[in-house]
Parts: sequence; C-alpha cells; structure tokens
Amino acid sequence: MVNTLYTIAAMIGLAALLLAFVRMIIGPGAANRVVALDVMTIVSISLIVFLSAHFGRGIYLDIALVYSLIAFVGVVAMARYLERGL
Amino acid sequence: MELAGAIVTLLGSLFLFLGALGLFRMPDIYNRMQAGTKATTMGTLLFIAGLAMGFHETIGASKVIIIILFVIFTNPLSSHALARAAHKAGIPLAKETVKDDLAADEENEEGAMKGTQEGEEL
Amino acid sequence: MKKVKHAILSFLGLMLIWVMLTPRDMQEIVAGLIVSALVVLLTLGMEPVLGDVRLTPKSLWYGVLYVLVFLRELLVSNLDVARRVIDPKLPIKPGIVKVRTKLQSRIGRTLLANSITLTPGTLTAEIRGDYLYIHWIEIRHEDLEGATRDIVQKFEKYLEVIFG
Amino acid sequence: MIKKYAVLLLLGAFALMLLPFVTEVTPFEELSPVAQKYVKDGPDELGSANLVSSVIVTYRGLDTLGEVAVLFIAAAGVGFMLRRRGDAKKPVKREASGILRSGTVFLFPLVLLYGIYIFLHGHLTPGGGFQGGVVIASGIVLLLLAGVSAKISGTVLHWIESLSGAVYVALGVLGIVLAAGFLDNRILPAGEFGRLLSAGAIPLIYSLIGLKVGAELVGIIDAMQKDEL
Repeated sequence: MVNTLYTIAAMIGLAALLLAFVRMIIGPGAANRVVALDVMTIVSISLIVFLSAHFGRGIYLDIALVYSLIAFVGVVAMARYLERGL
Repeated sequence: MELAGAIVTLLGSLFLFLGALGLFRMPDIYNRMQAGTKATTMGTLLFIAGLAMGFHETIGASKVIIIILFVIFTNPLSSHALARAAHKAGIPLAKETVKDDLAADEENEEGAMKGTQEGEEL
Repeated sequence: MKKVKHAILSFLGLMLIWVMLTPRDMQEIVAGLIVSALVVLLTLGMEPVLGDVRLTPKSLWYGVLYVLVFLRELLVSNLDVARRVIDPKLPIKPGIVKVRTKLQSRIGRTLLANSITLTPGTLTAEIRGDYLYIHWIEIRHEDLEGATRDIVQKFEKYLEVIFG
Repeated sequence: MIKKYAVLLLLGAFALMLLPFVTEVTPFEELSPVAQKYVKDGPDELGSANLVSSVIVTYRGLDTLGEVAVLFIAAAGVGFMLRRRGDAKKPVKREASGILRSGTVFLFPLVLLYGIYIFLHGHLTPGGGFQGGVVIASGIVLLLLAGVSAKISGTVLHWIESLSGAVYVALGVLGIVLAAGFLDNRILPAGEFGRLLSAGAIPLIYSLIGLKVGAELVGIIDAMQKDEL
C-alpha cells in the first residue's frame, strides 16, 4: 500500500520530466530550452532521492547533492552566456 | 509515519507535475519560469521530505535537509539569472503583458547617456 | 570587526553542515574542525557577507518568524500556481514592475530576491541600485509604492531587523 | 525544416540501433574470477568500505598515477596554448547580477567544504579524489561566472599541484619499502572498518589526488579566463 503510493509518486515525477522534456524539444529558442532543462534537473534530483530510498542505498544522496550543484553551475553558465556576460 | 511520508511524497510529485504543466501552458518564458520555479521548489521539498519520513533508516534526515536547503537557495537564484538573461537577450514578453518598467527604464538610460556602459551595482 | 564576525559565523555554519553530512563519530568531528577552519581561512579574502547578521535576541526571534512567513508564502504561491495552471482560461495579467528596498546588506537583498521569487506570482528579474524589477503574473498595483507595499514589505520588515 | 526532420530521423535511427542494448541486456549473474577475487579479498585485505576506491587507489594505483599525469599534461598544454596569445581586444561584457554575486559568495565555502568531504570519504562513499577535485573546480567556475574576483595565485596552485604529486609518488615508494608493493595502502594501520581513519593510506592518497586534480582544473579554468577567449 505504502510502496504503491511511493511508486505512483515516482511515476508522476517521471511524467513531469517528460512534460518538461517536450517543452525542451519545442523551445522556442535557447532560453526556453534552458528553463525546461532547469525544471528537468530539479525533478531528476527528486527522482535520484527516490532511487536512493528504493534501492536502500543512503549514499546515493551524495549523488543528488553533487548533481544539484553541477546543474546549478550549468544553468548559471548558460544564463550568463545568453546575456553575453562571458 | 510511513503512510504520512507516502502521502507527502505524492503531494510533492503533484507539485512537480504542476510545475512542468505550467512550463507547458504558460505563454512566455517569464511566466513559465514563475510556474517552474515555485512549483518545483515546493515539489522537491515535499517529495524528498516524504521519502525521508518513510525510509528514515536508509536515508538520513540530515543529508536530506542539506539537499532541501541547497535547492531552496539555488533554485530561485538560477531562475533570477535566467530571467535577467532572457530580458537582456531581448526575449519578448507575452502579448497579455500590461507593462514593462525594466525595458522603459533601460531605454531612458540609453537615451540619457548614449554609448556609455550601463553600470549595475548592487 | 565584520570580518571576525563573518569568520566565526561561517566556521560554525560549515561545522554544522559537516556534522550533518557525516556519521556521528569522534574522528569525523575532529576532521570537520580542521576542514572548516581551512575553508574559512581560504575564503577570508572574499566579501564578509555574513558580517551583516545581527545577533540580538530580537533578530533571532525575527529569523524564526521570517522562516515561518516564508514557508506560508511558499505554500500560498504553490496553490496560486496550481490554480492558474489548472484553470483552462489561464487567468494572467503579467508585467514587470519596479519596487524599492530599504535593505543595505547584500546577503539580505539576496534573500529578499529569493523570497520574492518563491512567493505568489512574483519573480525577481533585475536589481539596480535600490530598485528591484519584478515580473508579476497578475499586476495589482502599477505604481512603485503600491507594488512595494504588496511585494516587498512582508519580508523586508523581518530581514531589516536581521541584517539591517 | 528539412534539416530538422533529417536530424530527428537520424536520432530515431540511432535510438533504434541502441534499443537491443536496453531490451536484451542480461544482468550479470556471476562475477568474473578477477572481480570475485577483489570482492572476496578487498575488504579484508585493505579495510576499505568502497571497493571501487580500493581498486583505483591500491590494486590499480599505478594506473591512477598515470591518469593524474594525463590530466596534468592536459592542464599544462591548455595553459601553454592560451598564455602565448597576446591581449586581444576585450569585448564588452555584461556584469553579473548583484544578487547572483552575493549568492555565490555565500555558496562558495559550502562547495569547497563539500569537495573536501567527497575526497576525504573516498574509501567510504561513492566519489573520491577525482570527483572531489571536480566539485572544487566547479565552485571556482561559479565564482568566475558570477564575476566575483577570486585572486587565484598561480604560485600557490603550482605548489599544491607539485607537492601533492610528489607526496603521492613518495607514498607509493613507501609502499614498496614498508608493505607489499607500489602504492600499497597498508603502510598505515587499517583502522576500524567504515570509520574515517580506516583503509590505511587510501584517504591520504585520495586527498592528494583530490588536491592535485582540483589544482589542475582550477589552473585550466584560470588560464582560459585570463585568455578572454
């Protein structure tokens, strides 16, 4: 029962990932794609934590943290590139 | 406790989905960012917190708190950087838009001091 | 003085985060003390952003209040987003308005901007001098004062006490 | 328009080609003899909770030394190529937003702490020297992106890099003298399994690798930034 609820939650998360992915495909333009990518990374962080719980490996949380850091740096880099700051 | 965690996680995933849906439905990049940032921040918060409630023996609560704090701090920061970049890159606002003070102010400044660089200080 | 305060506060903060990251163990705590001190030493040349934090009982109490207000606004803003996104008519009236802040502290302004981004219908797009430019999903006031009252002041009154 | 569809078609064909790797994958039921030996003997011999780390740092320690050397040569090459060009005319750059700048100043110590955490716990958690070094370098990238002036001293970087490299090799040689072979981690006591000071010299070696990788990557980033691409 509880596990089914968690699985449903992860499925909804995956659907969100897919929806954001569609926005990334249709754009239009680089900026919209970066916004979609930003949302996708945040959703992925949640899903990594879900996998960590699912497989019972608490150390995967480190991966979620590193991923959120790298994603943040990436999005800031693209934003600075778009505003011609690099 | 576990059931409560599962419900919180489910709620979080709904917010994540709403964020993505907002990304899909809103007419321009700024409104998309509005939906994207708020809903995903709250969604991540609830999703992860719910998991930590349900699986507290594998996922330590303290690391989860660090992830949540990090996301709460960086997510609006990157959205701000993107919104600023989008405006500077001249991406137009939606046709429903009522006013744009920033563009007006930037135009005034350019008119006042032609050629000089804009100096933005905090 | 500001630098000393910044160094002490960031040492304590880093130490707290180290303890949260690692398992409870004497060796880890000793390592954390060394690593935190090292990081504080390495970043001593940077701006002392935490030097603005005031450490009075009132500011601590306002810090707690600020967190509570922030969480409430986050919840409200998500319900707001949900309402707008689900509504088939998509009720929006967006625009970029200008507001003014009284905060002088840099970290205070950053927190203000972040709070505004996460609260109902607003997104900080730019900061110039004392003025913030906010993308508002449903403009209720087109003038500076009205917008400032609506968007900024609910956080500013707390952040002003905490950071000045 | 045609180009877009051609790209989509190409991607689709590529996905179709790769599909068998997803559908027909059979999970490993049994480990190969080499892997079995590592899995069986590793924790007892070296006292490291992370098997990958013990393979990288001890069983295949010499290869890791080679990898660090490759990275060093890459860093030196980048620095060499970029420094030679004279100062070209600077394009007008937009300054970063003040909010981003102070946010970065606030975040940077945390990133640094986290990088150090990763390479100190290479024997207990996923991660290790290379990953920790990359996290530290990403913190520096963040500083440069936000336009926070970070005075990176080239001399200090070179000292960190060469000292950690030299100590790394010295530890390896010490392994020959005191224990079974080059880079043997049993020159220090194995300690209690799963604690910070365990697995012999692995944490020490990983910290050195982390410092070296971090210094090299920071050097590359610094050279690129000075070059004003």
